[in-house]
Amino acid sequence: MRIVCPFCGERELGEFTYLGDAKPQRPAADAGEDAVYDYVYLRDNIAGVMSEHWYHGGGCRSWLKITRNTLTHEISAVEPAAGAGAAKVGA
Amino acid sequence: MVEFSWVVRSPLEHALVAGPYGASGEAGVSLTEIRNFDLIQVMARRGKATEVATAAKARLGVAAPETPKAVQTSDAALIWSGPDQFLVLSKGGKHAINQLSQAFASSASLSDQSHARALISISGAKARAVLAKLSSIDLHPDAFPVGAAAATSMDHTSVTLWRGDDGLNGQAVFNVLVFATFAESLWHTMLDSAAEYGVAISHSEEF
Amino acid sequence: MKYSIFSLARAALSGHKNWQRTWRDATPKDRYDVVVIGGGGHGLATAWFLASEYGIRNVAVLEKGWIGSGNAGRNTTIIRSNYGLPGNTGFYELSMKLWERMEQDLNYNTMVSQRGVINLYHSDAQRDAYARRGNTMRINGIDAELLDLAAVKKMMPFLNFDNARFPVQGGLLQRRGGTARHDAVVWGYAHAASALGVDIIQNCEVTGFVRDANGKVTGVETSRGRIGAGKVGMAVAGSSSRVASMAGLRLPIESHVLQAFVSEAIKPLLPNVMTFGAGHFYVSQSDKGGLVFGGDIDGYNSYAQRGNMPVMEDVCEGGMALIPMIGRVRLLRQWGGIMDMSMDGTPIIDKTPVDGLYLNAGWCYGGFKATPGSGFVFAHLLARDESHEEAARFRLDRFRRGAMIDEKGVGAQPNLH
Amino acid sequence: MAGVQANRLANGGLIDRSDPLNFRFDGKSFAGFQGDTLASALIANGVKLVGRSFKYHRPRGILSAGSEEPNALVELRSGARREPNTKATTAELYEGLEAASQNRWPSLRHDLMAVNQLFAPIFVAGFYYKTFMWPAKFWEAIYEPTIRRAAGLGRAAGIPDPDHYDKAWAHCDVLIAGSGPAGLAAALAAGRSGARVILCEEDFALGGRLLSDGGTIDSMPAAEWLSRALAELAALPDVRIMTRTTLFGVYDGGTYGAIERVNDHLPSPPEHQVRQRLWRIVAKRCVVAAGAIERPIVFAGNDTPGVMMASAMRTYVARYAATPAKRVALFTNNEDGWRTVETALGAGLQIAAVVDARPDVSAAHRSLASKGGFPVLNGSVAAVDGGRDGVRKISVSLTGGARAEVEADGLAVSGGWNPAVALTSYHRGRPKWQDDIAAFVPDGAPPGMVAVGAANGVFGLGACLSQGFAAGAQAARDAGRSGKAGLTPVAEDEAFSLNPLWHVAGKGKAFVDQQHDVTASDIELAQREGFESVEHLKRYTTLGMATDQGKTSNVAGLAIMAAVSGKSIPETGTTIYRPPYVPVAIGAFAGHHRDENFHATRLTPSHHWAAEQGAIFVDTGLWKRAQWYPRAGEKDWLDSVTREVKAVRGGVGFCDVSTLGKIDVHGPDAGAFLDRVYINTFSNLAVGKARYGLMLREDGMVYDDGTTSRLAEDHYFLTTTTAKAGPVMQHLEFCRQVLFPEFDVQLTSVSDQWAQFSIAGPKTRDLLREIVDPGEDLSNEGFPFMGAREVALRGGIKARLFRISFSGEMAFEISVPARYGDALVRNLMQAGAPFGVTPYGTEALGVMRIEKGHVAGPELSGTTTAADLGLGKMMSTKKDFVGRIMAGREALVAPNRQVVVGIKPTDKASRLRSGAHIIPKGEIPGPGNDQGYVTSVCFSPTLDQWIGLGLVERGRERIGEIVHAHDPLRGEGYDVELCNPVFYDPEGGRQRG
Repeated sequence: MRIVCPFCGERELGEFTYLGDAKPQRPAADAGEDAVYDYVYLRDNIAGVMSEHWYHGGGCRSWLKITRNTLTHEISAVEPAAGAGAAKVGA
Repeated sequence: MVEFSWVVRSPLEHALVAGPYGASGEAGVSLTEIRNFDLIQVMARRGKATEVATAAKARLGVAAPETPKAVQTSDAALIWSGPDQFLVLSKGGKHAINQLSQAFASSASLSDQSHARALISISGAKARAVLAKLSSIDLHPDAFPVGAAAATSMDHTSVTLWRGDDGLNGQAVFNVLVFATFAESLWHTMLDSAAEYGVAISHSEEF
Repeated sequence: MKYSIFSLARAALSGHKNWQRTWRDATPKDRYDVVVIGGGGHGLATAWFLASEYGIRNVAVLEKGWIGSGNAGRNTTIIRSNYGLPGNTGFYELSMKLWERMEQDLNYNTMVSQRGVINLYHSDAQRDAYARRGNTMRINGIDAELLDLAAVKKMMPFLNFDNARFPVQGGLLQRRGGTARHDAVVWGYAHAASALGVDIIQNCEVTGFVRDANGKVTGVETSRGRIGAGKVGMAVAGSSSRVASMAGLRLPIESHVLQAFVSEAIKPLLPNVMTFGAGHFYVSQSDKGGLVFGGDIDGYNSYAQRGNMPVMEDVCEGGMALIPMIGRVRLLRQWGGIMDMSMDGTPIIDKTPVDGLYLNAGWCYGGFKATPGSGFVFAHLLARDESHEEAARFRLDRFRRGAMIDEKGVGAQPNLH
Repeated sequence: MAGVQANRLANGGLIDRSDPLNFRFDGKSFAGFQGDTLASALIANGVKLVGRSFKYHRPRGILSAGSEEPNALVELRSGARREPNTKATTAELYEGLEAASQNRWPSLRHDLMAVNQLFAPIFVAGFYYKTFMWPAKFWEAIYEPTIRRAAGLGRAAGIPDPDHYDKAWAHCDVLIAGSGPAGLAAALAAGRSGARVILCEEDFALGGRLLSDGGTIDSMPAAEWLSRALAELAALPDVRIMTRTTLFGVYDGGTYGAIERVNDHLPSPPEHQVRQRLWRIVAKRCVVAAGAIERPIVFAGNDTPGVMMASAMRTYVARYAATPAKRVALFTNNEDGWRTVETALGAGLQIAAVVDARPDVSAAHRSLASKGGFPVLNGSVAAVDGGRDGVRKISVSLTGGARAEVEADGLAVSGGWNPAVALTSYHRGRPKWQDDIAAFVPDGAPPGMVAVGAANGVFGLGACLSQGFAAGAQAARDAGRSGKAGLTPVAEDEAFSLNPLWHVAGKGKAFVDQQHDVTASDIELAQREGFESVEHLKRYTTLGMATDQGKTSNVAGLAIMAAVSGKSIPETGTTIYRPPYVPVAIGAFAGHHRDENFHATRLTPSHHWAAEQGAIFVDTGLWKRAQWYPRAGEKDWLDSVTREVKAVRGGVGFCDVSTLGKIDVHGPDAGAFLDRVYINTFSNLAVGKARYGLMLREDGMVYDDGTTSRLAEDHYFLTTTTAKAGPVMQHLEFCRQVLFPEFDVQLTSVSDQWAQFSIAGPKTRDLLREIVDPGEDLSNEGFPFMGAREVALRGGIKARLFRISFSGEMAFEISVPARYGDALVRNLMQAGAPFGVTPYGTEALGVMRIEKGHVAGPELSGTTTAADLGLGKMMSTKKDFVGRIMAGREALVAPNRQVVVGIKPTDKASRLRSGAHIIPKGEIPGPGNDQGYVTSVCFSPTLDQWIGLGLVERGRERIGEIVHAHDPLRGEGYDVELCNPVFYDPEGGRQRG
C-alpha cells in the first residue's frame, strides 16, 4: 500500500501506523459512561469506504485522516488531522 | 579537586573505521560521517506560521522550507522535518539554540537536537544503488533533485534525508541524519548494503 | 457409509464407484428449530453438537459459498490450550479435549497431531509471563512445562543459538498441543452432522433477518428464499459486523486481514509447533511436508482477504532469525483470512440484545483451535438459552462492565491483539 | 572428462560450445555448455529419468522447459547450500554443478517406494480421511510418522543457509513482465516515449518464445530484430532490463514483488555479493507480457519420461540444440503443435506420426507429412507404453473407433495454451473464459495493470507485437510521458485453430497433476463425494497445490470436473490465484534481517565504556543495557548485583538511564495539555520542579508512568518508561493533533539528545560536588527533593539535574548532551573513586525498585488500574483526562480486584519466583482459589532474603496474611507473607534527606 501524505508525498505503508475508525468522536467530559463505552468499544466495521486514523510515525509524525475502501484497500482521500499543521490555523 | 576534560564522542566513533571496505577496486560509494554540529528543531506555534517565516528570513536570511526541501545558506542548512517545523543545521555555534532562541521567542518552540543525531553523507557512482536497499523513496534525479528532503525511515529507523549540492565530480550527494542511539546499527546496515560496490569510509568535521 | 480401511479396500475393488457424498446436498426447508449462519468449522460443529449432544436435529447450516471457505480453510491449523486468563483457560482446554476424541466422534480422520506447541522466550520478563501462564494451565489441570535453554537446545538443535539478535532462553511447552488438518475438520463435521439429519446448505447467503412484531428474530432471508427459525445463531467470524448490522447491531469488533504462508513440501524438518518470542513468526510442518507459517495481522481494517508485503517480510525475517536453516526453503503460497478482531482479543459467545439471535464471534487469531469447543458451548447456549460454564465470561456486555479478558494487555485496540 | 553429449546437435542453438561445463547428476559426471539449463544438459546427455512422483513414486522425466515444470525437480547443490525441489528446467548450468534426484530410495532407477503403486487402488484422493483412525493411539505413533516420512519431496539442508540476501526498492513509470515479443514491444514503445521502464525477465536470456520459435519481424529474422531491439533499449537511459528476475506478486498501490536470482547461476555468490535480491517495485503502470503456458492432454501413461510439451521440445531442439528423442510423435489438438514437427525435421529428427485430434488438417501440413514421410492420424493418444527408460510405443484411438500403434521414443503434446493470468488475478479477480482458444483470459486486472500478447490470449506474433507496443505507449502516456513511440514492429500472425480436448478416456492412470499424482479418476471420485466446488476439489485431491502451483494442471482438472458434473468450464470456475508466481526463498524475504541483524540495535551513550568494563548486557526492546558489571572473584550474577546494591545503599553508584523516553513538551498550553494526558495535574507544577505522573489508556487501564519536570513556564520535560517511549510519543501526538487540537503545544522526542544517569546513594552529593560547578547549591534547601534545573558542570558544560529517586536513596538524575555521555561516566568514575563509586546495571536498579515498592513493567501489564497499583488517589476529580470515565466501570472498581502487594517467603531461606500463583494457605489449588501471582522478585541484600511484588486479590487488605505460593511448573510451593510493598525506608526519609 502507498499513502500520499499531504505533507511528505507518496510513501510506503511501512512508514505508517494504523489506529482505526476516525468516525467516533471523543465524547464531552460530561457525556457519561454509555457514550464513552460506545466511543471506545463499538465499531461500524464498514465493508467499504471508511474514514480512518493513520500516523505517519516513520515520517513527519502527522496524524492523518484517510478515506479507504476496506474491500479493495483503495485510498480515495488523505487529509491531515485537525492539529497537524496547526501553525497555519487562522493564517 | 579533579580537573575534567569533556571530550565529545561521536555516536559512530566506535564503529567507523576510516579506509576502504568491501569489494576491492575503485570504491563505488563514499560514506562520510560529519562530526560535531549544531542542530536545532524549530516548531512553529499554533497560528504562527507567518511569524516563523519572517523570523527565519530575518535571522537566517532565507525563508524556512514549507515543503520537503533543504535550503542552504552560507553558514547553515534549513531542512524541512514535518509540517510547521524544520531543522537548522550549522557548525561553530553561530546558530546554536541560545543563539536562535531570541529570534523565534514568540513564534516557535525550539528543541536542541545537536547531540541526538549522527550525520552521514553518501556519495559515489553507486550511492543510489545503496540507498535503494535502505530507502523506499524514489531517488531518481527527476524525483529527488538537489535540495529535495524527506522525513522518512531507513531500515525501520527514522531519518532525515536530503540531497545536497552535487560533488565536484558531478555526482549526487545524499545526507542522512539518524538518531544517535540507532547510528551504529544503521551504519552496519549501510556497510553491508554497500560492500559489494566497494566503500571509501571517512569522517570529517566539515560539511 | 462408515469409513475404515475395510470400507476403503472394498471400495477399491469396485473402482471407488460406490462412495456417497460426504454430506447430503440439502435444499432449504421452510423452517428449522435452529438456523446456524456460517458453514465454517464453528457453524458445522455447532450443528453437530446440537444434534448429537442436545438432540436438536432440525437444524440448518447456511453457507454463502462452499463450506469451509472462510477462515476454517485459511488458518495455520494450530491447536493448543495454553491460555493464561480465567475464562480462556478452561474454554480452550474443553476444546482440546474435544480435539482428542474428534476422529472417533466423527468417524473422520481430521489428522489431529499432538506434536507439541512451544512458545519460546527470550528474556527474563517473558519467562516470568510464561511461568505465570503455565502455572495457570497447571492449576486448571492442563499440561504445561517450562523448558530451560538446555532442554530447548535438545529438542530443537536447529534454532539460532549462536548469533541471534534475541537469543532463545527457553520455552513454555504444551505437549498436547499440535495441529489438525483444517479442511478435514470442516468435512468431518459436515459428514457427521449430515448423517444426524442436519441440512447443510451451500451457496445460500443470508441477506436479512425476519423479525416479528416484538422484534424477535423468527427467520432469515437468503439468496435461496426465506427460511424460518426458532433461533438463529451467527458463526460468521470475519463477517460478524456485516451480518449483525442486518439486525441493527454494532459490535466491539473490527475485521482485519491475517496472512498465512506455506513453503514447498520438504522431508520432515520441524518436529513441533513453535512460536518466536522476539518477533512475529510461528511455524509447523504439515503432514504433506510444507512449512506452514504466519505472523501478525497486517494491522488495518480489511475485508480483502489478501495482505501486503511488509508483513510477509516481517514474518520471514522472524523465521530466518529463529531458524536460519530455512533460508533456501521456498515460500510457495500466501493467502489472507479476515479475522474478527475483538476489543480485548477474546471471543464473544452470547445472546444478543435482539431476541432469538445468538452470537459466536470475535475469534481473533484463536478460531481454529476453538472449533470443537466453540461448537459445543454455542450449541449449549442455543439449546439451553444460557451460557455453558466454560463460556460464561465470553459475554457481550463484559466491555460495558469492564470485565475484559485481555491476554496481551493492550486494551481496546484490535490491531494490537 | 565426462562422456560425449550424444543427443547434442552439431550446430545451432544458443549454447556456447566454446565454454564446456562439467556437472554431476546423482553422482554421475556429464558435460554441457554455457547457456544450458540442467534440463537441457541432461537431455543432451540422453538422461530421461529425472525424478519420482510424490505419492506413487512413478518414474518421471522432463515435461516442460520453464518454471511450470512439475516433474524434473532435483536437490541442487550440497551441504548447507542444498536446495530441494529445484526445477531442472530453470536451473542454469555452471561448472561443477551437483544435483540429485529426490523422493526415491535407494536410487532413482531402483526406487523401492515404487511399491506404493501396488496400493494405488487404495491411495485415492482423500483416502487418509477415511482411515488410520483405529486404534486411536496408532495414528500418532505409527500412521502419521509414516505419512510424514513418505510426504515431502526433497530434503532441506538442515543447517543454516550460508548465503546473504538483500532487499531493494525500485521505482518506474512502466513495469513490464516478460521479454517476449509483446514485452519487448511494450518496452520499446514506453522507453522511446521517455518513460522510466523496468522490464523483468525470469529467464537468463531475453526474447521469450522468439528464442525457440524464431519468426520474421520487420522483415528480418527474429534473432536479428531481437538484438537490434535489445541494443536500442540498452541505449535508453531510463530503461532497466532485469534478467533472472521473476515478478511474483502485485500488492496495493502499484507495488510489485520481484525476485532477482543474482548469483544462482554460479556455484556460490562471489564475496560481498548476495545470492538473491528481493525487489519491491513501485510502478505507475504495469504491462504483463508473461506469455502463456502450453497445457498437456490427460491420457493414460501421460507421465512417462519422454512425454513432453510440444513447445518445450522445440525449445530444447532450437535453443539448446539438444534432442529429447530421435523418433518423435506429436499429439496435438491445435495448429501450434505442428511447429514442433517443423523444428524437429529441421534438426534432422525423425517424425513417427502426428496424432491430430481435430477433424481437419491443413493441406500444407499434409504435404509436410508426405514430404517427411510420416502419417497423420486423426484421433487421440489413448495410452503410452514405456517406463523409466522412456516412451516405447504409443497407442492411438483413431476417429471412427479404430486403433493404431506408433513406435517412438518421444511424444510431444500440445493441448493448447493457457495465458499466464496469475498476476492479473492476484487481487482476487477471476479470469474469464474465451471460447476460441478454450482458455481463461484476464478479466480486468489490479489498478494500473494490463495484460498483453499471449498472457492476454493473443497468440499471433504480429498481434503480440502490436498489442504490446500499444500498451507500452499507452502506459507511458498514462504515466505522463509524451515522447514519440515510433513505429510498431510488424510481423505476420500464425494461424491458430484448436479443438478443446482435455482427457482421453482409457485404461491406466492418466495424470492431471503430475507432481501430486492426481489422476482423472481422483477428480471423478471427488465429484462423487460432493467435492464439486473447485476449491473443494483442490483441497480434497491436492490438485494444483504442488510446487508448480498447478501451472500445467489446474485448467485440465477443472475441465474434467466440469465434464463429470455436467457443467461448463466457466460455470465450474477457477480457484483463487495466490502469489508468489514462482516459489521464492524465505531467505530472500528476510534479506539482511537475520541473525544479529534481525532488528536494529540501540546503544546508550555509555555503551562502549560499559563494554570496556566487562558489563553483561541485556536486551530491552531494541536497547542493549548493562545488566550488571561482574568483577573478578564473583561466582555468579547474584554476587555482582548484591555488591552493586550494597554499594549504592552504603555509598554511591550510578546507572545509565538514557533509555527512558524523553519528550520536550513546549508551548503556552503545555500544562493544560499534560493535565489531559496524565491522571494528576501538571499545570500547577512550579518551574524547577518535577512530579511523578501516571497516564491511562482511554479504556481506563494504566498506560505508562514517569517523571515530568517543568523547566520553563512553557516547557516541560516528560519522561516515559523505556518500553513505551515510542508508543507514548505516538499517543501524545494523537492527543495533540486529534483529540485536543485546540491546544498550542509542540512535542519533540529528545530521547537521543540527552545522556542521562541516575546517581544514587548517601554519598551522591559528595560525588556531585566534585563534578558540578561549585557555584551550584546542591543542599537540601538549595535543591530540594523533586527539584529540577539546569546546572553548570566543572569544565564548562551545562547539564540538567533532577532530584528524583527510583532507588529510595538520596539520588539525582543528571543529563548531559549525549556526545558528552561517555566523558561523563569516565569523569564520574574518576571523581567518585574516593567514594567508592560503583556503576550498577539494570538488575541492581530492579532490586532497589522492588525494595522500594515501585511498580514497573510486570505490574504495568496493561490490565491494571491506578488503584490496582496503589495509585488510585492520584486520579484528579477536578478535570477531564484520558481514561477517566472508563476507569469507573463496575468491574474496574470491584473490591475483589488483584492489587499490588509485597510478598516475602516466611522461610527467609526460601527463594521466591515470578509467575508463582497465590493460593489461600491450606487449600488445594484450583481455578476457584487462584488469587493472583507474583509479578516481580529479587534477592534483597538489604533484607537478606528474596522478596517480591504481586498482584493479589484484595491484597492490601490482607497484609500480614500467610498464603501459599504455588509453582507447579518448577515443582515448588512455599508459604509467603503478604506485606507492605515498600520494603525499604517506607517513610522515605533517605530520599528526602
